Amino acid sequence: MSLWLLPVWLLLVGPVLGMVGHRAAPGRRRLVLGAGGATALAVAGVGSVAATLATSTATYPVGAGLVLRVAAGPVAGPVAVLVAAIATVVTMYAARHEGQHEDGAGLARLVGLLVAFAGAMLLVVLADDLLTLTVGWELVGALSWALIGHEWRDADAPGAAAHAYNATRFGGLGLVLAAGAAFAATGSLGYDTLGGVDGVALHVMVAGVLLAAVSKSALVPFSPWLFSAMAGPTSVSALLHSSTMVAAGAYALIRLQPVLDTASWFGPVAIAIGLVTALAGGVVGLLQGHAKKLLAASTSAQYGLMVVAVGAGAPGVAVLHLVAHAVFKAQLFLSAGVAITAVGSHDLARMRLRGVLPWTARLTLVATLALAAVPPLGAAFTKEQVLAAGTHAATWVGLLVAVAGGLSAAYATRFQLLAFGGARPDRPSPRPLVRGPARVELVAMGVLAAASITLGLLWVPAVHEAVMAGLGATPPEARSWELPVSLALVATGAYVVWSLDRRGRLGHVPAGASQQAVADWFALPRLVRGVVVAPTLHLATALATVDDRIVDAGVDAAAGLGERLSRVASGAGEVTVDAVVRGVARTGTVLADASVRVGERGVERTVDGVAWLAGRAGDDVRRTQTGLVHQQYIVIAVGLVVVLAAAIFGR
Amino acid sequence: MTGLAVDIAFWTFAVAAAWFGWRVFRTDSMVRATFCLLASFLNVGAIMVLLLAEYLGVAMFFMMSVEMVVMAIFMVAFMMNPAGLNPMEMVHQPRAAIAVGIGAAVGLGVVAVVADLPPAALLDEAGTIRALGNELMGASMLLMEVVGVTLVATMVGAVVLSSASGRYGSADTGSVPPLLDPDDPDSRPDLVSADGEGDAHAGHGGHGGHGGHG
Amino acid sequence: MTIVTVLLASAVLLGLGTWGVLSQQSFVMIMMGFELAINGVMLAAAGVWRFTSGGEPRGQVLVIVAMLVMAVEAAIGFALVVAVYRARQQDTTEGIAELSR
Amino acid sequence: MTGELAAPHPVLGAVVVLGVLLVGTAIVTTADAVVADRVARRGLDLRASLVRPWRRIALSLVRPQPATERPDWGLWVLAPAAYVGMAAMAVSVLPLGTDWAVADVRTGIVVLGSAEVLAMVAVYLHGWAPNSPLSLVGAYRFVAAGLSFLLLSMFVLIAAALPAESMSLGRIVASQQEGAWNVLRQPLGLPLFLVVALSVSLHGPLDMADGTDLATGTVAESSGPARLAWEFGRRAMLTAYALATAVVFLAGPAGPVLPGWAWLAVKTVAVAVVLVWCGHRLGRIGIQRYVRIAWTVLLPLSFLHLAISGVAALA
Repeated sequence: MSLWLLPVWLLLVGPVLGMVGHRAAPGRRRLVLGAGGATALAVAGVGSVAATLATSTATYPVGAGLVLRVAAGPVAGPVAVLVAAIATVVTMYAARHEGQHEDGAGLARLVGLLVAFAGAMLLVVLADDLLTLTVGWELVGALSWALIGHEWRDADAPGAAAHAYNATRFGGLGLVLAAGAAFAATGSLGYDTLGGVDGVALHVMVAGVLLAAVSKSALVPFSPWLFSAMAGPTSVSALLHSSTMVAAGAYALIRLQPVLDTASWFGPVAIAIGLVTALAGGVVGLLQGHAKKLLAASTSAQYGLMVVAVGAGAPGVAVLHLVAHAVFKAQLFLSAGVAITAVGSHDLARMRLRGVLPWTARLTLVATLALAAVPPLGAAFTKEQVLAAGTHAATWVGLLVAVAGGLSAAYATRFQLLAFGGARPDRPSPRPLVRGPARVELVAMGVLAAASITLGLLWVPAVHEAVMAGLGATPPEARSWELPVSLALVATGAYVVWSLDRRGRLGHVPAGASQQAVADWFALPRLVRGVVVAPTLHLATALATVDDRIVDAGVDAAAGLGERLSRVASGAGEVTVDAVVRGVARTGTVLADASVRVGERGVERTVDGVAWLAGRAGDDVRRTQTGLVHQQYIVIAVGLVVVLAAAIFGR
Repeated sequence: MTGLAVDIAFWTFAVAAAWFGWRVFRTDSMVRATFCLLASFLNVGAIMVLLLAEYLGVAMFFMMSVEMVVMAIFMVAFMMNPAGLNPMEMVHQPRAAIAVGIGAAVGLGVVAVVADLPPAALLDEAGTIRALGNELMGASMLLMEVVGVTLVATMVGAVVLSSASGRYGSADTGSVPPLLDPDDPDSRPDLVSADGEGDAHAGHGGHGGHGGHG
Repeated sequence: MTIVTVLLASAVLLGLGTWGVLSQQSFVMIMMGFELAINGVMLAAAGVWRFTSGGEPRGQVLVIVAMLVMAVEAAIGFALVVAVYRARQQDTTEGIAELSR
Repeated sequence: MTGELAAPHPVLGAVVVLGVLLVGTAIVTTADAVVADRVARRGLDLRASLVRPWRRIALSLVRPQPATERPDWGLWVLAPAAYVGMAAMAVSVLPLGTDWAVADVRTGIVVLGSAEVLAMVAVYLHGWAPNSPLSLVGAYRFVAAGLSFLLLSMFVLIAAALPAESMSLGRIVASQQEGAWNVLRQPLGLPLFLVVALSVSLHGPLDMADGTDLATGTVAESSGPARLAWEFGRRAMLTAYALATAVVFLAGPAGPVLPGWAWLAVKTVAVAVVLVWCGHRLGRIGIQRYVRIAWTVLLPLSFLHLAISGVAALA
């Protein structure tokens, strides 16, 4: 039972911090919140370590045959530790960094939400059945909405939060679908029984999980929501992109890979999505002028690489890359936050802060080298492993992964040079410093940089073999050409950008409209707006119009048509009847004349009557649209009787 | 209790429940109408006790009494003539309503008479409450959790819908005070302009007038 | 007291409630009609549980769910009545006819 | 339908309930007069204290009832009857001796709760019926108070039912005899329940319906026998809730040497005297403060009480 305490503890402490935190004196608020939040998360981290060592599990029956389960297994345990650790560092940073304008008034809410958010993510990580996963998934989504919309007074933050929430929520439906399919097939939702799913249910389940993961991990075509998520505070981005939220998608694929792989199409589709995202994200990162959006594009690209590894059948490699990426990406966002606060702008063109923020620049260099996958950092090792796994699937996959690595080296260099490069004579000098980094912020970055360096131990064969064995995976066999090719591409990417910069031609702001569109995810948002959002709205408007005009008009027209028909018919009747009359009159019988007169009247009356009836019916049908509730109740009551009667007698 | 006593009690309660249910809509006093409904509930609760659903019956007493007291307050607040001092007829489509009502009762009655409901009496007449408790805290736990969440959502929804002010200001913005004379459109006190900005000089009386009903 | 008599009593209550809902103009009175109808439903559920379920406790749970429905109906109903009255000074169904053609 | 305790014949049971209420009312009336004189240090003439209330009752019997403008006579008559009836309903589910109760139903505490709620209805009707503003204010005030203390009462009673593992009051007494009395086992419960008892029986500082600040509220227009009937109802309700307090928290009929009913009587009278003393000794409290305190202090306290009792019952 105790394993439940890990997520529940954070989910409880978070709201408490959020509610009581603002009562601390303004001078001590940051200290109290930072210490409180970081302590709560550190406790969860220690608990995760203990749970991982004991590989503890827990269940909670909710009735109706459903059992919620959590387990700190070989993959879940380490990732849980990672989540708690990164969240601890980020919360420390957040309590010092955020809320400069409002003097920390909303800070309690932010820290509380961050802590609870980490708790929800722990639930996702530790989940051992699809229902627990779904619960955690939705909690993560809902809390991410609150976090991204934290600065709700900004005009665009609520809309951006809604965009992120709707995009991931839509994918979340896939998870519900998957859970439904699994439950229908096996009567259970536990991960251990998913292997028994087959047939249509299997395909539905795999498609559902894939949809959910793709949306959460911001892979193509869902990537743009990650740009909207940039409306949130920097520390939120740091947590969101590194070990939570975005990680949830890739993590779900990793955990469920053995099951997903039983669908033959899963591997190729995952590799395709991953590669497209990795390459496209690289290009976007090369063109973005917004500091955080550049990093967001790189996040998508890196998760694309992880999904490639999962698709290639190497989830263990994906876990390693997830860990390495979490460490350096969290640090990059923290650095970006410091830089943005320093110049008071997101614009990379206004930075070049090495002279002003020397320590931040040095620490960031570690993270950018990791992002560029330069040995001997751990991130380089994990990227090489992804490459090896990709080659295992197909040589061209490995080559494309290497190209994506080159791109990431290029945009990593670009970020480092633009944000923390030295000032250039031909560039506008940095704006006056708004605020330099506080000691806590530097410590947070330093801790993460140290972690990145420590991960370099993975290059030692004994270490990475032990780690892979611990994760229950076998490292893919590397071919001899991979490392040289990959390093050459990395070097090329970095060199191209560096030389462009030396010549002062590094395009920090995309020049043309087409470049701008590419930087904005290849105009994908516009495409989505054009292909999904606008048609939906149009359809709704059209349906309303149909209701207003056509249905109503139909009734009107029916009445009018009836009238006109009646006129024509009676005219026709007159003509024919007259002809008959004349014919009969020629015979000169008075009797016939009289009888025809009767017939004429009858026909006319019938036609008139039908027309009158049609008109009245049209009017009467319209009269039911009174908008009065009590009259509609009668319709409902009668309808209920009809339905019940059908249910009773229709069997 | 013997079978005959139970039968007598059942018919008494059933007739009383129906009679009070009928009086709800036929009495002029709104307070009486409310408490007629309560009486109907109490009689149904008594029938439930006879049906050995003892907990449900007593819970009906408890819950419905609270609800009807609240209902009475709303009746007095929203209905003209709450005490029934004047004869009043606030009905529409009376004949259709009677027809549908009788139709529903007769239809369901026919179903009750002709339906073939296989009898299966209670196995453990003494343990109904314990069985209910075990069910609620055991197999139906999920259901009860849903019930709890639903009630929380209801509370939030009711407060949001009915609260007079929100984060973005007063919910009264744009609303208009009632006519003092229902037939005279000019009798509206302190007309609030369409954009929600009340007349600064005469705006106080308008809000005070919300409590009354034309 | 048999299943048939209990169901007949509940049918009468439900019919009375339906009549009230359909004939009353005031929102609050309409809510009272709904409550009377749910009252009948609860009686029917209790009767069916008593005579045909063999003691299956979920029959009683159904009654509790009906009580929940009633509580939600009352709370949200009153809130809507207050909201409509605040916006329109209307407390009868004739007062809101936005959905008319 | 009934629990474990023996039940007398229904007719005898009704007589017993009525007897308990009448005797209790007499004791409460006397205690009220004595305590009032003691608190006021008025002469300290015990004989005068004992006689005065009865003289007032005799006078009341011959006083006429004034008519208000178009009152709701039916409800006006019904209200005191219903109020007394609820006191009787509460007494009937309480054990009155070591091994018997008039009706030891399995849902005892829910019946107690229902009695409270229906008493609230009765008080509301009593304030509504005379068609008089002060009465109506009293009625509305009591509804506001009632909605506040009902939850409190239910939580306290549920907490008492936890160690007994039953909602039957007979079982609640038995569980106190097996373990400790609830006043020790659930120390928060007794003060909370005394608040409920004072509120529902319209006594002392928590008398929201019949306060003298409203020219005695719902009884503002009552006089003569009608007033007497209502006063009887209030004291009967006080008796019933003193009895309930003795049963739920002081193990009711449990005790050495003396027979059960005698112990119950001693404990009930003690609780009743405490309640009456509170009525004379403590200051009145306004309805806004009452509701605020009930929702922000007492209700959370009762949550806490319930949680502690639950954990203690599990341990």
